Amino acid sequence: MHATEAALESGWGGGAAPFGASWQKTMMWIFIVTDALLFSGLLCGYAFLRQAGTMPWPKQSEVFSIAFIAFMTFVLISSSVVMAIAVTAARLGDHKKALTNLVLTIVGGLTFLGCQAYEWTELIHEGARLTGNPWGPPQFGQAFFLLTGFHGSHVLSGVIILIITAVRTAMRKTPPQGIEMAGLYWHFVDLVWVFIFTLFYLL
Amino acid sequence: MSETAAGKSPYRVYWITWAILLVITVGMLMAEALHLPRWFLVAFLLSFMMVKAVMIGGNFMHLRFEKPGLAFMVAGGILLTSLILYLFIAQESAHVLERTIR
Amino acid sequence: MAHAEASHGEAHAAEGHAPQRFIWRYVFSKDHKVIGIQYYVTAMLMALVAGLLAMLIRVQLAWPEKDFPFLQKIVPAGYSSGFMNPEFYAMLFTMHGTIMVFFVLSTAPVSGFGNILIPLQVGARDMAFPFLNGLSFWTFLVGCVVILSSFFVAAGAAAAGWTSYPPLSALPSAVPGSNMGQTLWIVGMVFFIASFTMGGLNFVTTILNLRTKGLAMTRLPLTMWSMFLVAILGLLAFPALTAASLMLLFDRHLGTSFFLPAGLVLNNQPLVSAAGVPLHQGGSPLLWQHLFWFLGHPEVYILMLPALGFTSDILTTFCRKALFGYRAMVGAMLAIAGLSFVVWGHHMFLSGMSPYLGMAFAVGTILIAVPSAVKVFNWLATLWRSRIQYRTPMLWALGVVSLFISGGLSGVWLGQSAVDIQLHDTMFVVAHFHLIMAGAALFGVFGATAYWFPKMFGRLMNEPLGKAHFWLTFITYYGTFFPMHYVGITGQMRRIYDPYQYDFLKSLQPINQFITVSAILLGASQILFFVNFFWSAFKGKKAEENPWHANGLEWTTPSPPPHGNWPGAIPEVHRWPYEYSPPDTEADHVMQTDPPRPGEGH
Amino acid sequence: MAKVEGLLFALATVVLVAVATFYFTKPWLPPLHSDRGAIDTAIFWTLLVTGIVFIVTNLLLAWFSYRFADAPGARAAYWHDNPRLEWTWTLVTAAILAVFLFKALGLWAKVNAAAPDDALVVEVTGQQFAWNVRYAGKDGRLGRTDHTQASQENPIGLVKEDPASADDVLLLNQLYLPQGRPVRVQLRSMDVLHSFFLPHFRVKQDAVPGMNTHTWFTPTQTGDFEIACAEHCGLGHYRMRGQVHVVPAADFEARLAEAAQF
Ligand code: HEA
Ligand code: HEA
Ligand code: CUA
Ligand SMILES: [Cu+2]
Repeated sequence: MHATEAALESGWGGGAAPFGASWQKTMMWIFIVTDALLFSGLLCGYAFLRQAGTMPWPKQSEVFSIAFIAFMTFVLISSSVVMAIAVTAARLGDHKKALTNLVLTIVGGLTFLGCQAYEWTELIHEGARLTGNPWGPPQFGQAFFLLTGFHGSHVLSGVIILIITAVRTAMRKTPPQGIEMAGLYWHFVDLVWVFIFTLFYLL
Repeated sequence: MSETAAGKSPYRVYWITWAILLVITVGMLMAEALHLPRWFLVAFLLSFMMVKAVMIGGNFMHLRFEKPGLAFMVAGGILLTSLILYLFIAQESAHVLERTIR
Repeated sequence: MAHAEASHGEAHAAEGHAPQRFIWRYVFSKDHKVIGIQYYVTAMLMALVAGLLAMLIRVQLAWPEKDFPFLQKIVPAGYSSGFMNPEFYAMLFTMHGTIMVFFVLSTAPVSGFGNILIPLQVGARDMAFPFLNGLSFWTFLVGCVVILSSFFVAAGAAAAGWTSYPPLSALPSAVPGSNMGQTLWIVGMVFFIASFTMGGLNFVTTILNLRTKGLAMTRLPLTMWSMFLVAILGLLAFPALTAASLMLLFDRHLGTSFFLPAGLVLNNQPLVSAAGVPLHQGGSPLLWQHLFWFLGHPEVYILMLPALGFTSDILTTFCRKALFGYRAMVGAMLAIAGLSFVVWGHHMFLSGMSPYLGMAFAVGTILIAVPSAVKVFNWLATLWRSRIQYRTPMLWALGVVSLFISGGLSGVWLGQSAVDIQLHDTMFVVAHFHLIMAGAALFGVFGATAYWFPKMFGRLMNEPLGKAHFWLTFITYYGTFFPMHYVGITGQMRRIYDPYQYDFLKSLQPINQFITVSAILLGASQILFFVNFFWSAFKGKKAEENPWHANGLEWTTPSPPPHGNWPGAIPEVHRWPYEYSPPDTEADHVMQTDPPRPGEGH
Repeated sequence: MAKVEGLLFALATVVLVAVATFYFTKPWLPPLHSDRGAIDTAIFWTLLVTGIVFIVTNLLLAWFSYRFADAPGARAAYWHDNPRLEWTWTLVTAAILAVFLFKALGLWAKVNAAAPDDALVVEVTGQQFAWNVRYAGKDGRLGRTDHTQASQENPIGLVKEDPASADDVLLLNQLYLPQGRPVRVQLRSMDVLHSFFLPHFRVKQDAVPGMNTHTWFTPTQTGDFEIACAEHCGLGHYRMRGQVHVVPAADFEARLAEAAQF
């Protein structure tokens, strides 16, 4: 069986990490896959209902302040950059830089959540409800609250994870891989936003 | 890692990515404002959405620097499953719309 | 990272498995074997509940016109003046199906045996992340409690079928069980999914990263392949149901319209607000069906694949013969797992889905029979010119082959969309899935239990009792579910509280009574299993390290394996696990860990 | 001992095959009364082929389990690969299934083809737990419905003001059909999912709230048959029963008018 021999050579032969990643990191990646599919399921439901609807879908730019959403996007992307810097700094042993950038990431996350809270309040003020809204089919409001709410809850849990990581980093208890894993999750949350931003706010 | 080996700051790649992401985002917003034909807008936005995803996944999440197998596993798992969901379910909405009682 | 990896196994042995107090060792354990047994026993108790529900279903289908005052004494809520209430019947099949599918037959083989076997068969000290593993069990237990508690809430348990199709499941007033019971169903399912996801993460990572040296993927026992695939199926498919469950919860409690269209009228009352505005608008019941079955069909293979894996391992051991076509077997499993994502629409041929889409799904459905056929033929070829030792596990494995054929062939009927017009939602479907899912998968679990009992409890199960249990179950199983084909072709619908309301079904009562008698015998036969299980666990004959003379890694360590699984170093692997009766050796089996023989191929 | 147990398993399997096959030769399908005979033919061929596969595989299982039971001094063969054999049985199975698939898709296309233009149109609206049957009447047009007008007396919310609704014929749980004329059944549901099932006509189609679904067929013989609901729709699902009356085409109008009197 030369397939076996090839496998034994390649890292798939046992006693090694076939993806070149520790089990912790492999597990994190697989978790990201399933969690991404959860959003995929929600987005699929949104796409279905939007396309099957008989009422015209509202023009997003008339409902949302797209500039404000763009700002939120900016905040999230920037927080991802500082997160990536923190991860690399931790790996290079630059402890102080890692910690500073972690804190910056948390600030970014909190800013994003603040913006989202503001956005929600505004829209609810203008009459958006889960059951209906002034602009179009009820599915518009439903999808909005479900998608952004679910994403927001991910941001929130990300911030909590980051705070824990930061505190432990300050106490020098987090190994570089710990920061890397928190980082993976954070970037994932950012990645999801890219999709929601395009598919819900722009399309 | 490779970046340091080249003698540049190891953080450079993140800032470059950041800049590209921002440019793309601004580009997407402008396309939105330009009243382009719908099909073009959709294609444009979706393509650049994917570009952004690749930038984040590759550079921030380091998939570019991992073994290709990992990237295939992650991207394949998410994209294939989502594609099935989309092609078989979301596209079925056309049929449902046609049959909807108005 | 890399060095953490290498020391991982040893670190586990030292830190995770030092002797601990009883409660940490057996209750909040992080040891995969203990967690596996916890899962298994919980699933057994759930099976008892769901099995009893099945008995009530059967009694009702046989004698709907008779009153049963003693049943009323046992379940006062379900009966009035000795007759079953129709809504109670709906709760029975809903809860029977839900518990059996998710809390019994996804749990016992996957979470139960998966946990027990993965580290033992891949040569690891424990699962990758023992804490997550423990957490997964406790999450599962909460799910069990939630789903069972729904029997005791006002208006009773969920009653919309295990598929929970809205609007029935979304409108609290559509059926009594659609009240609190349905909410608990959703919550219970979310706990289950969370638990299964945690388990799945552990399964995949452990099999990928913690295999011992020399254990290439191409040398994994088929049980491990099945666990690997099952975990992947779960991780990819369950999120769709989670998403759908969230939407259903929103529809039920927050007034959204994900699955609820405009124009609903319930009990001649239009569902409109006081101001005359429709309460719901723009949703689609079909969306739920798609999202549910997107999970639902991979889910049925989650039940099936482990049994296919067990069967291959057991057959070879007791045939003393190498597995025929290992690569084809793995390929078939991969094909089944892959195709299972593009067939779900066969549950929806008549749902109002586009007929073109129906065609696409019919193609996938018929295709999936090809790899299934490969499995059957390879098993038969394994039996050919073997040397069969009739121990209890072997009997169960033969039972799996038999039931997989019987149940699978009726799938080929249903997969032809036009034939499905007559058979959809009749007892024919019930016959199909009880033979293949309830039957083959359950037999696989029974076989695995008898086979790996030494690794669970260090003892052997009682053979005469085990064989008696097999024969009674095998005969009554066919007696119960084979005649359902006939009943179904005649047209008896499923989920019918009283079939004999219909003239064209009146003649079926004697057959239904036969089925019921057989089902009760079937249920009663399970007492043998419970007795055998608990008696053997405590009093059974002590087992040696390798009582069946099998080849796998799990047989190279004492029964039961100590904490940390191998007293010494983890052995290295040199070949596949099916090296039985090779011509160049005296013994009729060569352990996976035996050093390579001169000139050996694998 | 192993021989005895092997024999036992073999016998049990043979008995299973014999009994199962015997009962499958009986005519279980309810007698056919529509033009959908092709479904019966498909069922027949499926039964035949899967039946042969069932018999052959089971008999092999029985034979092997007896023939190769352990005996003193026996040793199993070392034989675990034969690509030619494996490809053969895979491709043969695939070929058989491909034929099935081809046939099945053709039949499916036929059943789902558009109804002929001269088809009689009947609207059937499912409701917990009854079938509301409606004919267009002389003007050939079904009146508008509006669910907000639904009530005890007007379960489907027929809009009385619509001129087209004046001559609509409404029946409850009774469906009259002319013999030999294609009928297009338009399905709707007021509340939850139902499934319109005519066992004697090989007809089944879900009724989905918010959606129009339909199916068409031609009744071929006169007589009275049952309508069943095949989709779980609540506690009265089991008694959501109706009747189809297939009457000679010439009598159809009269019988319908007579039934509408009630
Ligand atoms: C373990 C679970 C399991 C498995 C493995 C299968 C396997 C298959 N199932 Fe089944 N199915 C269910 C569980 C399962 N099913 C359940 C639970 C339901 C009902 C859900 C509900 O509504 O409540 C259902 C319902 C169901 C339907 C919908 C029926 C309806 O509601 O109208 C269909 C339709 O296509 C179908 C098809 C198939 C097919 C083609 C296979 C194939 O994979 C089978 C393949 C196997 C073989 C074919 C046998 C071996 C092969 C040979 C011996 C070779 C030669 C064969 C030929 C040449 C024909 N199944
Ligand atoms: C995998 C699961 C499974 C299993 C094992 C069973 C087992 C049985 N089922 Fe069930 N059944 C379903 C899954 C299952 N069922 C589903 C999904 C439905 C559809 C529900 C719906 O329509 O919504 C259904 C519906 C259903 C109906 C149709 C109801 C209707 O539509 O009106 C009937 C009727 O006869 C029935 C009968 C039985 C009987 C007599 C058994 C007997 O086999 C029961 C005897 C008891 C056992 C065999 C249990 C034995 C096991 C142990 C005691 C211990 C085992 C230990 C471990 C597993 C660790 N079942
Ligand atoms: Cu209507 Cu069942
Ligand atoms: Cu299926």
